[in-house]
Amino acid sequence: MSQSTAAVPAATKPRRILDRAVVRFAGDSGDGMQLTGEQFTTEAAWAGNDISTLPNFPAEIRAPAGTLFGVSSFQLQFGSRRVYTPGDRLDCLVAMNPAALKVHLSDLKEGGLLILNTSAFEKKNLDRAGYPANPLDDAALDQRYRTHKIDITRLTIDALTGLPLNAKEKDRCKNFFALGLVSWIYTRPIEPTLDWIKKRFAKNADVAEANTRALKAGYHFGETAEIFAECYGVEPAEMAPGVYRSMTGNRALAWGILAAAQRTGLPVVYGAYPITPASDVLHELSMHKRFHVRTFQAEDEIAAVGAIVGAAFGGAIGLCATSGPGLALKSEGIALAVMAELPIVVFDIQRGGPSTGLPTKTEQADLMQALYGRNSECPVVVIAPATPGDCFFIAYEAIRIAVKYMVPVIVLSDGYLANGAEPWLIPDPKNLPDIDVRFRTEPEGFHPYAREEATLARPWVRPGTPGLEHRIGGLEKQDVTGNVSYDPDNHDLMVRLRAEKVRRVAQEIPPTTINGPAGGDLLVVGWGGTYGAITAAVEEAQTAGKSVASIHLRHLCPLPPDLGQILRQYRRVLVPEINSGQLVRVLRAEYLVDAVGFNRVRGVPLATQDIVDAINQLVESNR
Amino acid sequence: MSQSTAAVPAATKPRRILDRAVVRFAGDSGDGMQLTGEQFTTEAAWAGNDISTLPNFPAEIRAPAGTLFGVSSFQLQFGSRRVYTPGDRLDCLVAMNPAALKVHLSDLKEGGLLILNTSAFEKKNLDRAGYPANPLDDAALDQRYRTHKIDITRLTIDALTGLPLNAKEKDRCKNFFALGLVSWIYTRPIEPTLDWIKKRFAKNADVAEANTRALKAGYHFGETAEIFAECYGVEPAEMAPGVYRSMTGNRALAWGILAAAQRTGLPVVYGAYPITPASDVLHELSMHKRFHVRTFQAEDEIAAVGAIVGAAFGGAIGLCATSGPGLALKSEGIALAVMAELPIVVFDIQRGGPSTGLPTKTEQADLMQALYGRNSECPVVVIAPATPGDCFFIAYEAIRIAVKYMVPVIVLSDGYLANGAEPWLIPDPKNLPDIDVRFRTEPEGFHPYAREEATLARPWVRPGTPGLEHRIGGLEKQDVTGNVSYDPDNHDLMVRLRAEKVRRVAQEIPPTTINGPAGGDLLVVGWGGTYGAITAAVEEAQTAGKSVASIHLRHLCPLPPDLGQILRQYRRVLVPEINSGQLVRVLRAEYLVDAVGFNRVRGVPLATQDIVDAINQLVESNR
Amino acid sequence: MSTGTNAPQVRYTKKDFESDQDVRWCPGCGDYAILSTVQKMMPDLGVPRENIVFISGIGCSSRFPYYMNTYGFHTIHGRAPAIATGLRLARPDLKVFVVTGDGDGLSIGGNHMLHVLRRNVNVTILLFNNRIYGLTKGQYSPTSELGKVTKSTPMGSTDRPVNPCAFALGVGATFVARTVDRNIGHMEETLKRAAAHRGAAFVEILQNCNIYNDMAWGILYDRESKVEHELRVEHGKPLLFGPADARKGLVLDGVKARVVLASEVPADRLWVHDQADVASALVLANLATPPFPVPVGVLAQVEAPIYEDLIADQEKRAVSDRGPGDIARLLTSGDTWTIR
Amino acid sequence: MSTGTNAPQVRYTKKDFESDQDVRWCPGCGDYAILSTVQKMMPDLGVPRENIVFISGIGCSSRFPYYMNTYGFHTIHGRAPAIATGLRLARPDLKVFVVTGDGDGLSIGGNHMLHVLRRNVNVTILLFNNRIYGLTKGQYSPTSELGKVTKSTPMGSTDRPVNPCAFALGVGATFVARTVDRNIGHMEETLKRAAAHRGAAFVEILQNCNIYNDMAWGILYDRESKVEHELRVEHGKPLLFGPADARKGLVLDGVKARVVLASEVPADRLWVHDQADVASALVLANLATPPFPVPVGVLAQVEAPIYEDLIADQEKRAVSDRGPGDIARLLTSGDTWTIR
Ligand SMILES: Cc1ncc(C[n+]2csc(CCOP(=O)(O)OP(=O)(O)O)c2C)c(N)n1
Ligand SMILES: Cc1ncc(C[n+]2csc(CCOP(=O)(O)OP(=O)(O)O)c2C)c(N)n1
Ligand code: SF4
Ligand code: SF4
Ligand SMILES: [Mg+2]
Ligand SMILES: [Mg+2]
Repeated sequence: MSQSTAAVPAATKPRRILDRAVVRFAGDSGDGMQLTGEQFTTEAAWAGNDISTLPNFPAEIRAPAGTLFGVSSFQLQFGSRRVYTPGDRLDCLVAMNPAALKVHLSDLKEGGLLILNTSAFEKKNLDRAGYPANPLDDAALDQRYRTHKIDITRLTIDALTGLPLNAKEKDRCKNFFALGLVSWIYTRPIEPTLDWIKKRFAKNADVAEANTRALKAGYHFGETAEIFAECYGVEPAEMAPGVYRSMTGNRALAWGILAAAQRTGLPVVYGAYPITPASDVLHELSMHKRFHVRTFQAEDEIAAVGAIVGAAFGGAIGLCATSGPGLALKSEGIALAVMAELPIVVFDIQRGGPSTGLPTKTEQADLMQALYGRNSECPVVVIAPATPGDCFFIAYEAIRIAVKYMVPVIVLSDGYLANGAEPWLIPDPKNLPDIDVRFRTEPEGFHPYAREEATLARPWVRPGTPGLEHRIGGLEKQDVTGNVSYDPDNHDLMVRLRAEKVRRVAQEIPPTTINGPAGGDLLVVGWGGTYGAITAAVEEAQTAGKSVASIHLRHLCPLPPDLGQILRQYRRVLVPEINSGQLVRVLRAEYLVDAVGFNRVRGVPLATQDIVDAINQLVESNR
Repeated sequence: MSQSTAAVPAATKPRRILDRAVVRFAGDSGDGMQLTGEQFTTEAAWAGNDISTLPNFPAEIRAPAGTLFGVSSFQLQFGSRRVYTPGDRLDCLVAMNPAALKVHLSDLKEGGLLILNTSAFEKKNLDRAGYPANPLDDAALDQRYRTHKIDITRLTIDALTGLPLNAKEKDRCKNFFALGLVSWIYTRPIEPTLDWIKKRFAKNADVAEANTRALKAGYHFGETAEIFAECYGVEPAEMAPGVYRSMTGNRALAWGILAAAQRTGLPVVYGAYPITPASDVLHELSMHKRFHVRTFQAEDEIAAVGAIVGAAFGGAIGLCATSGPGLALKSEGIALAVMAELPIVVFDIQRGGPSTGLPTKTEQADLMQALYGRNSECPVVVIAPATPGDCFFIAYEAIRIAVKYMVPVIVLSDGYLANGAEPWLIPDPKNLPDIDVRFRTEPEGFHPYAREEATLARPWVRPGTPGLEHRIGGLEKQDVTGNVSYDPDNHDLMVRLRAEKVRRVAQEIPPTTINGPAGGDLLVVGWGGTYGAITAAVEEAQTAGKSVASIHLRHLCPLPPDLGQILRQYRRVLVPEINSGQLVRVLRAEYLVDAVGFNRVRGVPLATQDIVDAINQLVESNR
Repeated sequence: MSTGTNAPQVRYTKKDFESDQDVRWCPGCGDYAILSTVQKMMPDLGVPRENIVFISGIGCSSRFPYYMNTYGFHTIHGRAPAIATGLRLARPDLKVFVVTGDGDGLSIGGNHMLHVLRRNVNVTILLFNNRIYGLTKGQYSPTSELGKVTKSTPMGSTDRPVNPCAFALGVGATFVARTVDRNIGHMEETLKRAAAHRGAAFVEILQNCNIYNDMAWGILYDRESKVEHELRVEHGKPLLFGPADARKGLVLDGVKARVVLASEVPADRLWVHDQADVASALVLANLATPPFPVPVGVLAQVEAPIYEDLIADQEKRAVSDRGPGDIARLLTSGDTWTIR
Repeated sequence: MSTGTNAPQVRYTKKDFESDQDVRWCPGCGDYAILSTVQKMMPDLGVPRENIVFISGIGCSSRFPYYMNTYGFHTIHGRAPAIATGLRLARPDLKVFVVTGDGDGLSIGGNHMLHVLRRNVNVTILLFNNRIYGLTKGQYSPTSELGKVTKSTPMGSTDRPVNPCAFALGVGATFVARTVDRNIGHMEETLKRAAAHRGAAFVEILQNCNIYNDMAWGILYDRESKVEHELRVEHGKPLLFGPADARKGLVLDGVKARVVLASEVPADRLWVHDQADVASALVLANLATPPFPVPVGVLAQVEAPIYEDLIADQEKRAVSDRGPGDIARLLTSGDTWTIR
């Protein structure tokens, strides 16, 4: 289904136009909050808004109903201007039970819209959430927020009278009621959801009917119930024309791989060992065997990376995705690819750590591990996507660099990018850059470690090529011949060559885009998934008249050639990261600039407002 | 056997007194060069010299005789002043066959003493060594060096006439002839070797007699043969009074562990997976079960580190040693100990890399891996010994810090320290600092993650303690209770606490000793096994009137509290390392000083002269 | 029980082994029954609670230690056997359990499992086999059947599964048993015997993951089907199964097993289970279902030296032969010289 | 041979498979004989040299690929089976050998070995078992006997050894054989059969490390002793060994084997080797020496689907059902909207 942005439905109550809104749906794991959020995202997308989303689910599979740790939520920001983040504080919170209220209330703005499903606020749920008294009776709630206590469960069941479903099945439709209601409040079109229901439940007409009725009932409840005095509109954003789709980071990664597979015509061997939040890349790829992607669910991460090194030796594209603990286990395998100078790509979807840490939460703390987490001098290329949709391009880019330079590439995505979604302008695959795969077949003058001048790449040889039989391995190699060598000067040379090869990848980096003035009080430098929050914060500071600019690094090793020059044009440099200060150390060491970090390691994206505050503080302190 | 330094034997030929001498014995793997070198070391030690040694053996177990890659060598420097390194260039080279000559000749000083075993220079050996013509016939050899062509093999066999040994057995004694000869040349006492032979071959009188005769024959050959006009003396060095022994780094590590075991009275679980050059620590420890050291040869490095984490959980001292590739595999286990805040010590005996690299060669390139080679923010303490004997104290110190702070400690030794030896003033174990082990037994007010104020250490509890039953793990912990927690602010707090705990270890670091003026043109900063080369080079530069000082860092994380202050007292900072510049990056990032590296990654110790050159260059360039 | 230092002072009840943590498995998960059974059997171990340690890896199953009011350590994926080995070396006085899953114990942790079993470390290993990766939301595991459709195998798995009991026997385990989450009595009995074994005891517990692999062991759940497919093996007893009115048995032709109607062969022709015979346990473990039933119970139990006992013996011998270690003496042993 | 794309153009000789690298094993090492035998059998594979790849881990044994004039990859310790699996997935047209040691393949690499065998990846695995870590200079290995004194076990090893063939059979290997470095003819025959097997073929080669574990297999070297202790197993033939004048045989009592004088039992009472019967191979592999002889030859060979074949089938089916992948179509599939 493809179609143009829908007209927003006509509303009969007064409609106030907003720039943007931040909405969070929260409830029990079993309440379908992820689905609700995704559908509301689709509706907003159809309405032409720019969007950013933040799903948030518990580490437990199905935690017991009503518990705090079982709360699942989905947040999105949609707007008529560029939306960079899912938003810091909520304009609207839908809490389907007491636990959801307890966990999320503190994020709601004062005066924000609070929608509560009253029938869930009964003894057992209150106990489980640890409420000694029923918060519905708490006057403070009504004073601080625009609180709407609605018996969503009963209203849903009423709307479904006559349908041949049992009570439990009917109860399960209540998220659609909530969705309908919020759709009305923000005047987003429910057509795409109606459509989706039709398709999804094509084989179960009763359920389709029930969800449809619940959705409409919620919508009409908003329209007719006395309690809502007004509704809101958010105008379409000015977005580049073209065909859009909603894209999550993990799917974008997978599709980027498929694009490269098709462009090169090479088979892809994808070695995987399931790990949150990387597993979805495996799930996605395993559905696309038509692209000659061979997914190998290995016995562990070591085997997964081993297999792709073997595949690369065989002349295929070898890739794997993992998260922090898995990357630790892959160190030795990656190091083998460094020594054997074989092209592999390892995606690290960073999560909270150390150790098992917070498996379902986001973090940016594997940069140092990616740069240095191997024995001895073992350089690899490190790049990172900026947004969910950028994961498509970065995956493609990683493969392009790996095979061009015969070098391992580590891509640092994160839990936020992986699961977050944004409206994504679908690219024309024809416009993607070429991927330069040339297998050597000429025996004359062949040396396994002779190098191409521009890239220092050694030749890639497919076994099966007559006359090019050769042996490589993890022991130090003699320059040119690739034979085992313990010669001191050769070792020193090879250490330098491996480093220089990675440095040459700087040729591939386009000039850095500066968001703001080319010099001034402060430069904010970011990488990875904080792109949105930083950009939003810097734009806000700029609007407030501050002399601030930002740059975003997609290439972390090697760094952009123009970076040192740019850093020196600003009085101060601020590096916000979801870690204890990793890129900032790299920049200080490399350029001797007195960059300072802004670091919050909370398992969640940085708040735009916090960065704004840090910017202001630094700009002020410098006066 | 313990005795005072022996008097040097009387010599009848003229004896020239030298400050120091650098001698290398080189031959086939089967020629017993390691033994010869070790015995000569003992002789020099008895003569009261200060000494530094450098064994160098091939990666192959028993490479075919006569090949270049089968050459084994042992170098030592001995002197009447402080000897910091095994020496750069050789005063004397003993080459037992053509391959040894080919590999090592370039290190001999012009005018140096070259001793060749002529009977080994026959067709087969010349071919294997790749000599188209016999170098014995090469006039250049005689011109550039004081070359002595001696048929050591024949002279040995002649000396053994009448002994009931076959030709092969007799041939095997030729290294003792060479040793006797060199002992004469440098007038080192052969008594300790005679003693050693007696003990070693106590059960084989014929072999004892043969080796004794060979040794004496060599000695007398020097005395009587016309070819040597003079011999040399090296006076005893001024060394602190006390009882000395020769100590290698790996043995010192093992004994440091034993000292800590005895002091604490705790059992030691030593998890090992053999790997060059760490395996000798396992071999040594496995002989000392009387100290309640339980060596566990695990199935791999992951199991080895896992076992010691389990042991630490059980209230024992958990330790393991490995080399670079093994450290990579241990990342995840170390991270678990970081999260569980359990005291473990991991020794990394660094070797040439990346990947399998140069297993028998030395390197200092795992510093970054030790600091950052784990997922997420995962701080550990990192320390490094300066000399072979220092390994004893550093091992003890590592255990002391680990149990005091409940923190993993990584110790970075290297192949040079591990196998190198120095005369070591035997410490009185009673003077070693106390190790503060306090197991919590009081249930009242017990919380697994409550902390001690000064150290931030959490309580160590031995399972088996009634009333303290508790559960820990690798998921993020709630402050104080240690329960699983996904709370954002708690995570941020815990990340900071883990980092702060490591920072507090700075309390343990004594003021940094500055070797030279407290300020000036240049400060040279070193760590690990380059201590000797740097100190020698700086003393040389100082003697030449340069305004240069050096400091040596035994603590790499945290860094000494006074370091930043010291660095700022010099115009330039030079950091020589056997890597591509790791500590130098840390210093630049931390202190924003424009430190520069001097880096040679050749698998061998840095040459003192090269560092001197680098110092001079930097001092000049700065004028 | 070798590992109980003293008989406990108090008689425990099941409640004494329940921790204060909320249990976080999915409602309906087979893990609940296992937890409850383990808590229930604990008092019978005769080991003071503080001397008991549960070590686990990562997975739904590996959350187990949090719920036991003993010492516990929820470690990293697949490494629990190694960690438990180290703990036993440090503390041979403790009773150590390892809890793992088919992924934790046989995929990433297969090697540690192999070695803990062959070394015969004195730990009781409970492997919850739900034939799926539960915690990571439903990928196939090394015990999943060929062709299984899961999140990671939309066209069906292409891996031949490993048989946990055959694996354990093949690497030299000294105690190998199988039981079922829904058979509380049998489970309790089996676990008690495992806990009492001296050496590494391996118990495969067939467990239901009702979310991602519901009824994987359905043939052993449904009453009728269970009678048809469950083969209770008991030492010294013939191998019989099936309904009372059509009782079936196993006979051996050489090394080949065959199903017969019990009534149709002489009683002494029936295969009598001998738990001390590893070879026959291997034949038993390797029987394919169908046509063969699923053997549950103790497949093999043999005696062998315990790894950490041998190490302790050496330590004792070293001390008794040469006295306790003395660092001062060691430092001055061998070649030394004196500078005055 | 499935993996030979075409019959080779030229007839190869042994020389064609010798690389230009100096062989760096110790003089007298058993690895020399294995190398020479493998080089000798290569021409008979009927596979073009450029289509052959040797993958190894780390160890003396793992130096093997350097000496073969084929494609080769000397990888990292223990991981060769995983690397070979990836290579086969990328390139099912290649003939892939894995060379490993008792440490490389059963200590650090035990898990990958387990999984490559159970998956039945089409690789020929040669495990050189010298019961010692050679390259690291003489520590005991997982196949070293209990009580063995080595550098790391001055008072004797405390680990019960693993039996490589029993392990392989226990995890479901489809081809398991054993041969001896000093029995060139038998080795060549066995390796040829292994190389011809469709699926994972596991060959344990008993190998002498004359430096660190000399004569570990001495009972199979010395002429007289060999007659006494070597049991050649051959499909369809009775299991006989011992000198011609006192020929002994194995008989089975149920699952228990027993040694008898061949002359004293009727011929049909002797245990006849059936390589298709994994259970009986397990019994055979588990026989303890002494009193039993050491079985050499192909213990088991069964047919099973090959992992990468199944994957290739799915790929073909996916393409034939829904056409080749088209990224442009995929990108615009599902929900999209247009901004003008
Ligand atoms: C190093 C590492 N890799 C991967 C994971 C992700 N992971 C967690 S549990 C698990 C599999 C669990 O399966 P199983 O052992 O069968 O346990 P179950 O959840 O089914 O009880 C995986 C792959 C991890 N935590 N750590
Ligand atoms: C990760 C890692 N750990 C340890 C080593 C050291 N190592 C090299 S070979 C080897 C054991 C080899 O034993 P085996 O496989 O039996 O080979 P052999 O030398 O006996 O042929 C070990 C422990 C290594 N190279 N890499
Ligand atoms: S996912 Fe499966 S195994 Fe995990 S808790 Fe839920 S039901 Fe149990
Ligand atoms: S150490 Fe042993 S296995 Fe290694 S090459 Fe020498 S003899 Fe062979
Ligand atoms: Mg499972
Ligand atoms: Mg071996």
